[in-house]
Amino acid sequence: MSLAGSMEKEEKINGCEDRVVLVLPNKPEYVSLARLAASGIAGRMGFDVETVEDIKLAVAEACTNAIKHGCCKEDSEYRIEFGVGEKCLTISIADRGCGMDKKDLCQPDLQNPREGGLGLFIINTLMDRVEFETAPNTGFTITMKKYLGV
Amino acid sequence: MSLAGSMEKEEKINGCEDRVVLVLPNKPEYVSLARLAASGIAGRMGFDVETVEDIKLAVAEACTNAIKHGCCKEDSEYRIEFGVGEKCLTISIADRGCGMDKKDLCQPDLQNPREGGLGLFIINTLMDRVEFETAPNTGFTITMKKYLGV
Amino acid sequence: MSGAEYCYQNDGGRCVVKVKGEIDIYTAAEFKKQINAAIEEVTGDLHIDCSELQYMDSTGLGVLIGALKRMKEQGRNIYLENLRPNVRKLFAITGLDKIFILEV
Amino acid sequence: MSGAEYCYQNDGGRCVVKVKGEIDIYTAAEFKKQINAAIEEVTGDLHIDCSELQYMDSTGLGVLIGALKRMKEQGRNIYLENLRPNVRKLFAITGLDKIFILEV
Ligand SMILES: Nc1ncnc2c1ncn2[C@@H]1O[C@H](COP(=O)(O)OP(=O)(O)O)[C@@H](O)[C@H]1O
Ligand SMILES: Nc1ncnc2c1ncn2[C@@H]1O[C@H](COP(=O)(O)OP(=O)(O)O)[C@@H](O)[C@H]1O
Repeated sequence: MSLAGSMEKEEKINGCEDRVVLVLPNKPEYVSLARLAASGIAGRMGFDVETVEDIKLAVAEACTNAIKHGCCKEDSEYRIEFGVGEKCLTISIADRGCGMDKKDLCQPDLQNPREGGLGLFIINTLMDRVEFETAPNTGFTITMKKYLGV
Repeated sequence: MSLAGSMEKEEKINGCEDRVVLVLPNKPEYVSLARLAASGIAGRMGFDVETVEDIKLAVAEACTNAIKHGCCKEDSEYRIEFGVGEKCLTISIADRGCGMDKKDLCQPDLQNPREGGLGLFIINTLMDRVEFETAPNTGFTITMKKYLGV
Repeated sequence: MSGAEYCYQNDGGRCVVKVKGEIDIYTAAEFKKQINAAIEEVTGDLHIDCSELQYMDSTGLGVLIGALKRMKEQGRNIYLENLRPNVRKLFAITGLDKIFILEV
Repeated sequence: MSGAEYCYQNDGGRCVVKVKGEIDIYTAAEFKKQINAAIEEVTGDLHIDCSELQYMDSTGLGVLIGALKRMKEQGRNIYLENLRPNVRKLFAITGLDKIFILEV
């Protein structure tokens, strides 16, 4: 019962929301499961088709980062938490990877596109609120919100 | 970081398998997410369409039981763990509900069908191996396996 | 996420309920309501068209078993039509294909 | 779970690669291989038919940006055709609709 037991130690993001947690191996082939869950949850909440696509994309970008940058330990996992409120979907994606120094983050230069550097920009553009918590060697947690009917 | 941290305390079912964990609220509307995840994982592993349907059904039956019988506490959750091996999918579904006394379990009488009592029978029929761990007031954990290409 | 739709037809006394979608613990209560309404609406047998029923589990079987009991008490019957392979298999493994009349 | 398929056509020098399915971190490596193979196969421009591309994210954009750089160095270009609304939106929000030629 140790696995189930550990659920009790965790606190919910918000007491009056339903919570869905998905823990995935840090392997590319599982990111589509995160998209499936995101579209299942967002669709049921009543987001329109275009917004469901936006949410799927934002989730996939954050998962991609967790895998690309959060892979210090082999055989590691990352965690997606969906907080399903009446008017708001909160999604938080946490890895235990290298983390980063927030001041190293630079805006993408769209005049001179590189092959990377678009993920966080896309998330920021599509979601209503985005925050992240990170420091070198402590992992990275990004929390994004989308409001219904805004 | 407490949520991500708690992952470390958990042990995997089996070291060489990939692990996917899904924690769901004990509410009927989320059972379809468990089916989505099950079919995504089983399909990717290479199970044929009929077997994917069998696995979805077995997972849904166990989730239904977790919700119907594992609901002592309001606002509770249950946990689905998928162990993805090369030749075997192991799925374990655990709640922290009332549990039961194993000796109270009776076989369904198919000559005289009741409106309930078929869930465990269906799981046993469709999956290759099924075990459960339970006792009154400690919850219920059912673990089922399906082998690829048997 | 899961959902089901119903469509009710009554041609010359032949009562057909068409079920689309998924019947699970979430949608079973509405399924029960719809089936019971159809049972009250007419006096003859009940036909359930399952051609677009993509998924059903024991929660749906429970509803059908309850409905069949009620119908049999009144000398009426339930016919299940056009089952998809996965739904047909559910009836086969539970032995309920011996209790219900499955057509096609 | 995610998957993509490719289909390569070369009519009278017009080279079209058709992409079906989903381009994400899992399928992007194969996408890169296919696009690079097409770039080497012919000398003219490259047309990518996206009518059945259901999903793409920044991993696919990265592949396309790399390919476009290579092509431009050789005076060649990439045309993206028949984008679905969600994929078109990805180009619009990143400003890459100004860098790539999007048709229809
Ligand atoms: N999960 C993460 N862990 C550590 N660093 C991250 C994480 N996500 C993003 N970053 C940092 O933010 C930068 C920008 O990320 P992003 O915009 O997604 O572009 P890219 O991943 O292509 O570089 C990354 O290069 C990386 O330094
Ligand atoms: N998660 C669970 N927690 C407690 N008891 C359970 C659980 N799952 C099954 N049981 C017990 O096993 C019995 C048989 O379950 P099942 O075959 O699914 O039929 P039903 O749920 O319709 O009674 C239940 O009535 C219940 O007593």
